[in-house]
Amino acid sequence: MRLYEYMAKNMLADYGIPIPKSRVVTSVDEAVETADDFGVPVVLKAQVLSGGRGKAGGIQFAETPRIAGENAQTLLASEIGGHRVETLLVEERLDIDREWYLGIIIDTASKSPVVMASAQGGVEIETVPDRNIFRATIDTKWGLFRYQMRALTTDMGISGVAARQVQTIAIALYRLFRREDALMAEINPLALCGDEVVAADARLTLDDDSRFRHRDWPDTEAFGEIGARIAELGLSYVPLAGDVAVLANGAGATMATMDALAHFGADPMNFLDVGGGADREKMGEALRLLASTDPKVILINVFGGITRCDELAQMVVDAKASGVLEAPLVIRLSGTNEDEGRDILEAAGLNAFNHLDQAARRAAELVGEGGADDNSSG
Amino acid sequence: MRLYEYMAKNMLADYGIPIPKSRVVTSVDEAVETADDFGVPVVLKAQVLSGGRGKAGGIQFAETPRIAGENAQTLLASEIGGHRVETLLVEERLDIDREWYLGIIIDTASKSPVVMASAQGGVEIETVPDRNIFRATIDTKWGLFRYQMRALTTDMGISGVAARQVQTIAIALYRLFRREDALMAEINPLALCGDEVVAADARLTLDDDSRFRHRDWPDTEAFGEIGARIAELGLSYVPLAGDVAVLANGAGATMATMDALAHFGADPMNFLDVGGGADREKMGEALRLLASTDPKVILINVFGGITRCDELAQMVVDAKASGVLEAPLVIRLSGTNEDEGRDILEAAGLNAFNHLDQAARRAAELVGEGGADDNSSG
Amino acid sequence: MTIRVDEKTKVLVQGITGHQGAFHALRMMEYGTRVVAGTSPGKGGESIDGIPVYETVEACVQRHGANASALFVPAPFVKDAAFEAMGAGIRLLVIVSEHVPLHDTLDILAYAKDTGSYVVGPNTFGIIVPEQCKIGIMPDHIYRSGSIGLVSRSGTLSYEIAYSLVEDGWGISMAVGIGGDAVVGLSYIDVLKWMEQDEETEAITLIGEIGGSAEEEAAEFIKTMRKPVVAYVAGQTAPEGKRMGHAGAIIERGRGTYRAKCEALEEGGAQVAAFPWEVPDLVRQCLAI
Amino acid sequence: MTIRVDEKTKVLVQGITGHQGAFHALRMMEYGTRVVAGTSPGKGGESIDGIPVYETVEACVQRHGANASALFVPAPFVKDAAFEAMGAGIRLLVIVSEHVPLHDTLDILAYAKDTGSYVVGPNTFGIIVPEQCKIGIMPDHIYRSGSIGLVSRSGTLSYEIAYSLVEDGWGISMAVGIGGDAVVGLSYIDVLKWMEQDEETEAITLIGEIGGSAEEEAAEFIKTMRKPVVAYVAGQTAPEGKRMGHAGAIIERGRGTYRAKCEALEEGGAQVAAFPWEVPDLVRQCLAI
Repeated sequence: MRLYEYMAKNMLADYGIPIPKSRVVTSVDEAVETADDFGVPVVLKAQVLSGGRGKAGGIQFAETPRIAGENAQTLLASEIGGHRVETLLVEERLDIDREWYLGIIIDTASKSPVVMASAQGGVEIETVPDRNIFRATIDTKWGLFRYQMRALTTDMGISGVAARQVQTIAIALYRLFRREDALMAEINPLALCGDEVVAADARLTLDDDSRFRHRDWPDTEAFGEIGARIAELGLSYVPLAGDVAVLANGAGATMATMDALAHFGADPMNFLDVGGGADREKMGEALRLLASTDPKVILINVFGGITRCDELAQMVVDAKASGVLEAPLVIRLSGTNEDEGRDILEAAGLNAFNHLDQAARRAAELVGEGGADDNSSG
Repeated sequence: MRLYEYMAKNMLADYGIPIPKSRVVTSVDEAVETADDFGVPVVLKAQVLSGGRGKAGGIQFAETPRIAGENAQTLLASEIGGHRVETLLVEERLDIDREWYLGIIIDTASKSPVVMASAQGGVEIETVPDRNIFRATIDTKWGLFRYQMRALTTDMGISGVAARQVQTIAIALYRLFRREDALMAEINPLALCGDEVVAADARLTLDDDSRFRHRDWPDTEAFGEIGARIAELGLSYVPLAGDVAVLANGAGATMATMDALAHFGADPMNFLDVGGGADREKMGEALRLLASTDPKVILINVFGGITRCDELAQMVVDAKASGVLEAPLVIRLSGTNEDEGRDILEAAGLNAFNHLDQAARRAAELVGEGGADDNSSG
Repeated sequence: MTIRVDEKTKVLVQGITGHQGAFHALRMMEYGTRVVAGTSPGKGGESIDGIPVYETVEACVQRHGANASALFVPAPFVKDAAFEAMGAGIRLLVIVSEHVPLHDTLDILAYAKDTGSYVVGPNTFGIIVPEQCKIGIMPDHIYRSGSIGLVSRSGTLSYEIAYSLVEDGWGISMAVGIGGDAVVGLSYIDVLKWMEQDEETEAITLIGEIGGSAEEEAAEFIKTMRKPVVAYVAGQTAPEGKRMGHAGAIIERGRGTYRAKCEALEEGGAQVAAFPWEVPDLVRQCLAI
Repeated sequence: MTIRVDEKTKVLVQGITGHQGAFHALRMMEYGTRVVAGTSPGKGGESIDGIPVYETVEACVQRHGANASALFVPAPFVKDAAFEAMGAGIRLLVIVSEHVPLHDTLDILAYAKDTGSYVVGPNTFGIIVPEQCKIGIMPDHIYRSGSIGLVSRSGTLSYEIAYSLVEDGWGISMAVGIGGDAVVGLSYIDVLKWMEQDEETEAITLIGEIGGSAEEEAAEFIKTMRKPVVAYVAGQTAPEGKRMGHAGAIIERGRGTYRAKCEALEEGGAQVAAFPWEVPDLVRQCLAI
């Protein structure tokens, strides 16, 4: 789960990391009032999760409350990365002397968190060469030590009080990283303003799998209403831009299905991974939701492992019988209880392919044909 | 630093451990009011640090607010273990079904915290044989695991919901133990009341050396005003019941000085360990405070290591010159800059022994003689 | 202890009274695996299909000599269960459970390193040596004993490919799921090393996915291997995952994409299939040379 | 690495710009110890009496080959400094600093175990091999080289006894302060083992105190020793320390008292002096036999 900037900053503040004076607003009036209260030049920042916010015009400076109001008006009417801007963060405008980068992420190779820091902060950090990004691997048994950060701040060319502040902020950020089950924690830029070091912008991604021990977390992000309902079922759903709705079991198998579709000239419009152990009811509900997105073709690719083919077949037959599946259905069924599954489908007038390539080819053909129902016509 | 029961329980509650409903009171009126508010039978518990509080009458039950007032009157006028009772904890009276013991302490041999638990809780825990006390050693790298506590609750014969509660409480207690730098954390009894497990009494000892990272801690206990002022100097002072005030450097040397005094028939009335690196000013101030306790004899035993004999000698000469040292002074001086120290003392009309046995013998003689000033007379 | 399991391996099932645990404990027994005991806090003393249930792993080790564990406990309890197993001396853990918090996995793997334990998973379908022993949840009837080693991050995709290999007349010497999570214990390399030595194995099929750098690291090792490797990487057309800020980009530095993985594997000397159904043919070609 | 230090040991002083650090770094150099470098955060680049000061231990190791460290940093920073030293490969740490939080000491010792490091202290006066090398704060002029090994929890008391031994004509092969805190790294036993093997040492003086069980544990080891041990335990008449609740009583179970320690040491075969001034005579008796 990615947090909005204002949520991320609040969490940083909870761990003692200095953040700019700020307020969250959702209307033009609030923006004007806030700028007036602060009594200093402010910056208005659109609260959206997509990257490249700055380049998309999502950050506006305002010298006066009046200009803050104008900017708020523009921002609140805009879309960034396909998301409507509904919330703004109004902050005092910082007088920044230097900008650094500070991030913590899991290095999957060493299976350890790693701190990364650079003297070249700001939005262009990804173009900074590796030799100018300093790293310290953290042993989770012991945590991040100040001496490790001392080496990093020395490498970064920071000294004195600022160096100690950066070290302290990194240690606090690592505490947050562990206690809040973060997957990624990033302060960019970490700004030196006079003699104070402040988190001018921050990104946090938290581990949804740890939600059971963080009852205070905000709700997860979800892809619209359908995504939210599928997430409630514990399944995984991603909307895309093509024509074929894909239901498969397992992330690898889902990707292979998409690859096969593309090979035969069709694109998925969304996909639903029912994973290893979903029960029939859940899968049926998910299939109904998928059908409600109005696809040209529905492609079901299930290799029965834990998921049994007969259960899957019965689920499809029930859904079909309920009349919600209007788009043509292409089914591929193999593995556990394959024969039983095939019998159930046939009894209901449906049939299934044995191999993925056959099914993907047929789905692509159906898109080209404009979507006559393969099963009911066959 | 030992915490009073009410402080300990508040800290337990901060870590999510259930404690009885309670309120701290310092007057009879408050006790009556609290009993009235609670509307149930209560228990009044004298807040003192000495052990054996129950046997000394420091715990009183009251069925009604009127009886609570009477008991408060008695308790607030009493002394327990030499300490005047100034604070009471008024608690709802628990209906206890079973009493267990749960404690965490550092095992100095394995250099690890160890959880100890017994199904035989209550005040008589020290008489419980070792085989009925179950232990789990904690690896501080990983913390206390529920599976370890599961083994302990199984050994204790606890099952079901109560077992899970005891496990959860132990894990919370260990978290407190680490985060609050405890030296000892003890819940005794850990009480089963219906289907709830509650910390009916608790003891906590925190590590004074970690005070720098716990700004929220209450003030340390100190032995009266003199003890408090010496503690401010960072030196260590203990009042006793004999006649000789002892100033020495280092815990081992201080104990050896006391042993020697006892050997020659005298007892210390207090001792002051100036440790390894105290400076002249601090030691002078400490010596003046020690003199103000009105001892029969003052025995100074310093082996110069980091502490230099000349500095010590000058300190004594200065203190003597200021007129505050009324009691006869016996000095033993050896080690670093011994000759220089001896010269300084002689120039001021004082002298010093070379060996501990000589000095201790002389101090004991002076107590017998009623305290003629050895130095000014010699 | 090695990752090689056989009919002598004494398997313990942690979380044996749960829906999944009970179901798969029985499946494993039916397949011939020696499932000697199970644990389920609060249910010690019961039994599941004749398998005794205990409160602690300690008891399973002491009374039944369990030396491997399959973990089916719910995600919030996996860390505790894994530490319990390792603390009791178990040195092969197969963590089937999904949705284990990543930070818990980090701790489990750090303790595994300290204790010299092998951890397979989390989020793995397990290990199977066909016709001898399975520890996991794979549909065992699709496997036949043979000479092809199989290692995969993905469950279903590996069943799919095992099935197509068997359909094509091949057999499987051993199939190992390293787990679908971003961080897992046993790596491709650990498995490849073992298969390179294994006398039953003649060729290896490696099944990867986009994301992370595990396939790139495996590719480096494949360079040193004598036995042929056929690889398939899923996700050629998958949408880019949610990026982990700049930090993600910095740490990946271009690795993790379909193209990067395929190029690395080819450079390492593997035959790379574009689609799962191409794998059997490529295996045939490799072994024909 | 061993605890034996000599004129070749390359010593680093952590906290070298502090009052104590600077003072004792110079004393050590004057005694002949090879003090090669020091650290002091924020003061890298300075020098103290010609000793170069660095920001990090890493630099001291890489540029000067430091292989032992004396820690003089204030108590709140000892944990960080000790981890830094061990992380940089230093395997002998002498922690002179007092008032180190006990939980920090636990962590330091756990990391020392993981890395195979020797930690002397905290709250130690250090190690001295008279006329060769000292790492610590002892008043070195009182020692003379000779055949008596000396190990103590207490600083001043050990100086006192070393002084009385030297005054009586004996010399010291090595004196080691294990530290005055409740939990310390190097134990009496570690030192006794070493002295039992050391060719220079003919007899050993062990100086203890009431509290804890270190002397009782040492007594068990003394049973196995060939060389004579003379012990003195301070605190015969000391007031009982503040008791650590029932937990303290349960874990001590009667150990820790003056009587328990003396009895254990006598049973172990040590000669026990009732007062410090009796030690030289007892040493003479032991070596005369």
